[in-house]
Amino acid sequence: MLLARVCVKLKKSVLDPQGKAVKGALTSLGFEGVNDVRIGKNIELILEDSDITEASEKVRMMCDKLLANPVIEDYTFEITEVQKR
Amino acid sequence: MLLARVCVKLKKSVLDPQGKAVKGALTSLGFEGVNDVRIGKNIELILEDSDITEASEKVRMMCDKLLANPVIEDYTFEITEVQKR
Amino acid sequence: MRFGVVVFPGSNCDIDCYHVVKDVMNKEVDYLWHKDRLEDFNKYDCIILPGGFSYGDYLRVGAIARFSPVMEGIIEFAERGKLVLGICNGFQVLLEAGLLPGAMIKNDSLKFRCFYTHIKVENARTPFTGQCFQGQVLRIPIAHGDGNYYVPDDMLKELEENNQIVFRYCDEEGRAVREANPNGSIENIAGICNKRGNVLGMMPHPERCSEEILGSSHGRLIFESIVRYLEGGGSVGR
Amino acid sequence: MADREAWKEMGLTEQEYNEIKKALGREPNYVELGMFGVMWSEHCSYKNSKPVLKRFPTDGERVLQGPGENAGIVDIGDNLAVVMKIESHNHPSAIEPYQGAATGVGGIIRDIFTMGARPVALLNSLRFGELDSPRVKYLFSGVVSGIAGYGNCVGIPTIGGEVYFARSYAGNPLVNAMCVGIVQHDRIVKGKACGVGNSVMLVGSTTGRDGIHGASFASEELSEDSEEKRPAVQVGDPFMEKLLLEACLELLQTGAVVGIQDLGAAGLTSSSCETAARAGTGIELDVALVPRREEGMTPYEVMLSESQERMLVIVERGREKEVQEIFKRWDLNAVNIGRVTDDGMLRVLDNGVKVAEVPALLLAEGAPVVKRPSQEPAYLKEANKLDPAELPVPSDFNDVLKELLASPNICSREWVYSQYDHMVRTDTIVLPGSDAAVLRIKGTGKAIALTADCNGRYCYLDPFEGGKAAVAEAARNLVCSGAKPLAVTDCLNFGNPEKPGIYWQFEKCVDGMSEACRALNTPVISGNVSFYNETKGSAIYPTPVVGMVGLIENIDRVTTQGFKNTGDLIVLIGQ
Ligand SMILES: Nc1ncnc2c1ncn2[C@@H]1O[C@H](COP(=O)(O)OP(=O)(O)O)[C@@H](O)[C@H]1O
Repeated sequence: MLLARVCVKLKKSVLDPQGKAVKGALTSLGFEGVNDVRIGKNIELILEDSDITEASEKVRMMCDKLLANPVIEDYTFEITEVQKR
Repeated sequence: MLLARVCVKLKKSVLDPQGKAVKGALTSLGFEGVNDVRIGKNIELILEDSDITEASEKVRMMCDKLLANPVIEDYTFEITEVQKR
Repeated sequence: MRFGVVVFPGSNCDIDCYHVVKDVMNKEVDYLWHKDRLEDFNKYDCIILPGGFSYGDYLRVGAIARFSPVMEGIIEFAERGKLVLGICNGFQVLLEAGLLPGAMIKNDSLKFRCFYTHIKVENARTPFTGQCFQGQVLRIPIAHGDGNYYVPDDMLKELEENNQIVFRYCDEEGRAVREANPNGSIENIAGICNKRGNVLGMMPHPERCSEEILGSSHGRLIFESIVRYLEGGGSVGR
Repeated sequence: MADREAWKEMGLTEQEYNEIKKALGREPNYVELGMFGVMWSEHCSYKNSKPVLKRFPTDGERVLQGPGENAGIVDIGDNLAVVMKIESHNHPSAIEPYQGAATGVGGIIRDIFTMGARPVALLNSLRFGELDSPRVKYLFSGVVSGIAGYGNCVGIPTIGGEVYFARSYAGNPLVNAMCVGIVQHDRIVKGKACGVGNSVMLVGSTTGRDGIHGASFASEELSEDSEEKRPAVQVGDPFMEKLLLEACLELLQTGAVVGIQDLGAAGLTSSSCETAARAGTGIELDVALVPRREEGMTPYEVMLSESQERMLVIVERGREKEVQEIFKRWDLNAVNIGRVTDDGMLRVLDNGVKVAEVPALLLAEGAPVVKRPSQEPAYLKEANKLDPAELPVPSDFNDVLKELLASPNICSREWVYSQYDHMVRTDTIVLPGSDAAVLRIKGTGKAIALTADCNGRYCYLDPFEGGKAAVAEAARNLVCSGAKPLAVTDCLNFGNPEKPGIYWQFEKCVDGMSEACRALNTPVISGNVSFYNETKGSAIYPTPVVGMVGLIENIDRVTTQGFKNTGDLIVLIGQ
């Protein structure tokens, strides 16, 4: 079994209203020195594959097709082996 | 400057409707062997701090207070140094 | 008798609640600004946290609003046994603030849903439901994207044992069947109260159906219950 | 100094470029060219459509504001008026359906509260390809959730609209959003920069690089490389809009505001030159004072940015502090970026250094009007050959009926409108699902009915009759709800106007609509034109969407669809 962790983030130039609101909230809660907050998605997939190279190809396709929206988002991912669970 | 990456995930016992939908969509797109999908948040904070230990304490407090809801969510985070940007 | 309606940034049912209290129930009502600290508690008998999208519902529904200055006072107000009613987003804020147990996640349809539902009164002995009869079916609309109520099993048991489940989604006949559940809520839960019974959270909008011209006036029963309860000197009938 | 042929890059024609040079008496610089590029695009200047739009009847005893302002206004008595406008966001929605539709809603809401009105209702008119392609499904569900995501959050009920599916829209969906507001007569505000010396303030969101050249983008056909050329996608922040809406309405109560206008297409450029041009004044502003979201932005980028949720407010000199205080209460920015001048120029400074100086009127209204050739298209004869009398009679009418009812163009729209909050504000007394939605007006015994309609297929087969039919259908929907139709706002969606056949469709539709509007005494008080709705050279059906408001004087006289009692008489009226 493999675990793929996909991180989907808004592109840098794209406004992140959520991040802005959270930054404001942290500041008004008294946390100082918070310069920037960006909020993205974290997608964990459990795959039945065993070959990491093959799985990488597959995950990349999943991201391109469905998991990320290329117009406004970028993604990165990493794949690790896990025990069957 | 420090970059804190916080991963907020739904607890295992909580049903994840979004993850279920994504799993279904991946399968109908023809991706095989997707056993489970869970969707969480990925929160990136740029902090003006320089001391990682201190910053860890701060980020933990942010998570406990605001970033995660302990009834339904778990969190993990890691902190790295970054260039001023 | 005086009501307060909280205005968070992003509240949008504040005017609707205000309208019902003032123009339908003919009671005194003030808006309570989120930045103000609530000091003059004694002035109010019931505080309503209205629906809407406080702080855009960013991060998690109700999560940021819960830290508004006004909330400190409201928590204390609730602890003193005064009435607090959270509707929709107001319910979500009460959950985040810990005044009610559990949490809200996305509707199982993953969509915002707005339509009339039926709910069954499971506990007619709260200050908010005294004018309803046990098992009464109310026709009342919902409008939310995150109304899928969740509590861990042990807390659910506690809710049941303490009679804290006040409303469940049901069909026209009052059966809490799966098809009648609009959002995936655990056990079809549509509204709960705290142990003491003075804090109620509900996802459906009673203020949207308190006048015949709007298609249903069942929501008025909630406001009438509050008024009667307060007129009766504020004793919980249980 | 401009690069050689930079004007081309900005979407200007050689003739336009020469006009600019002549009017300025010199070469325009890069910033100036950029400003002309957006302001003289079809989207902002209506250069292809202006002469034809003049054919609409725009006057009437109830009209308080016709076309030309941010929205039109019609009187409904009791010192109250309805403010309304419809606008397209087709191209952005084709690229990013959720954000495209959401920012379309945001823009139209700002057009309404800019006039001093409280927005009370949203409608929309949508067209997609047929639902058998995954791309179309993606666009459809993305657009609907974008509209929902924005309107629901701002707390304005989305009470009506229409959705149709036809091949011609497959690559170029239509997303038209309409907003309706209520205002007291004495509270109407206009987008005018009056009073030399008054302050020009920018309020609301910060400015980023989003949507630069969005207006010129909307004035081109979608092609394979649209994806490449496309401006950074604008992301809507409905929460910010809600705060901006409340703060602006509160501000307008103070009387400190002389004029106000939202920053839509072409951002700071259009809002500043239009407010100045309307008042016959000039504006001097300094881009260095504009609060930014991104570092290193050039004056060009600041002037052209289409970041959402921003407004330009012209404030009486000396009262800037009041503005700042109100905006601070709502946790919003309000900064003084310039002042009204008497020289008719739009002067842009960067930290005090002049970077652009052009006549505001020239920029706002000087685009040379283009008279396009118009010719009846060849397809019409072929398409109208069909003689319905020759169609075979179906053997089983029950089957046909079932098939019709199951068609995506006829079946229930509940999937769509149940995602919209259509009850917030507790005024919706006839919910979606009927002919027109009806809103009560609290504090009066009145109600208004609203609808948006168009049948693109009719317009394709006969643009004149189709245009007439769109107006007539809207009016019938209102009348069936018990309302007297009052006024129209329209969104004219067509293909490439440089093609004579398309231009002919456009003219005929407008003529047909005009005739119907005259007959029904429903003047056109506002509207929007969207050309270049084509993919790979093939145009959409001509789709002139009609938004109409009607008045119900006595709220007890509202009628709804559906039979009421057994034994009631059923009567068929009409021909
Ligand atoms: N895009 C939409 N947004 C909101 N409501 C819609 C939309 N499309 C259709 N509706 C609503 O669904 C109902 C049926 O629409 P439609 O089939 O166009 O009706 P009609 O043929 O009577 O004009 C109407 O109440 C209409 O307002």
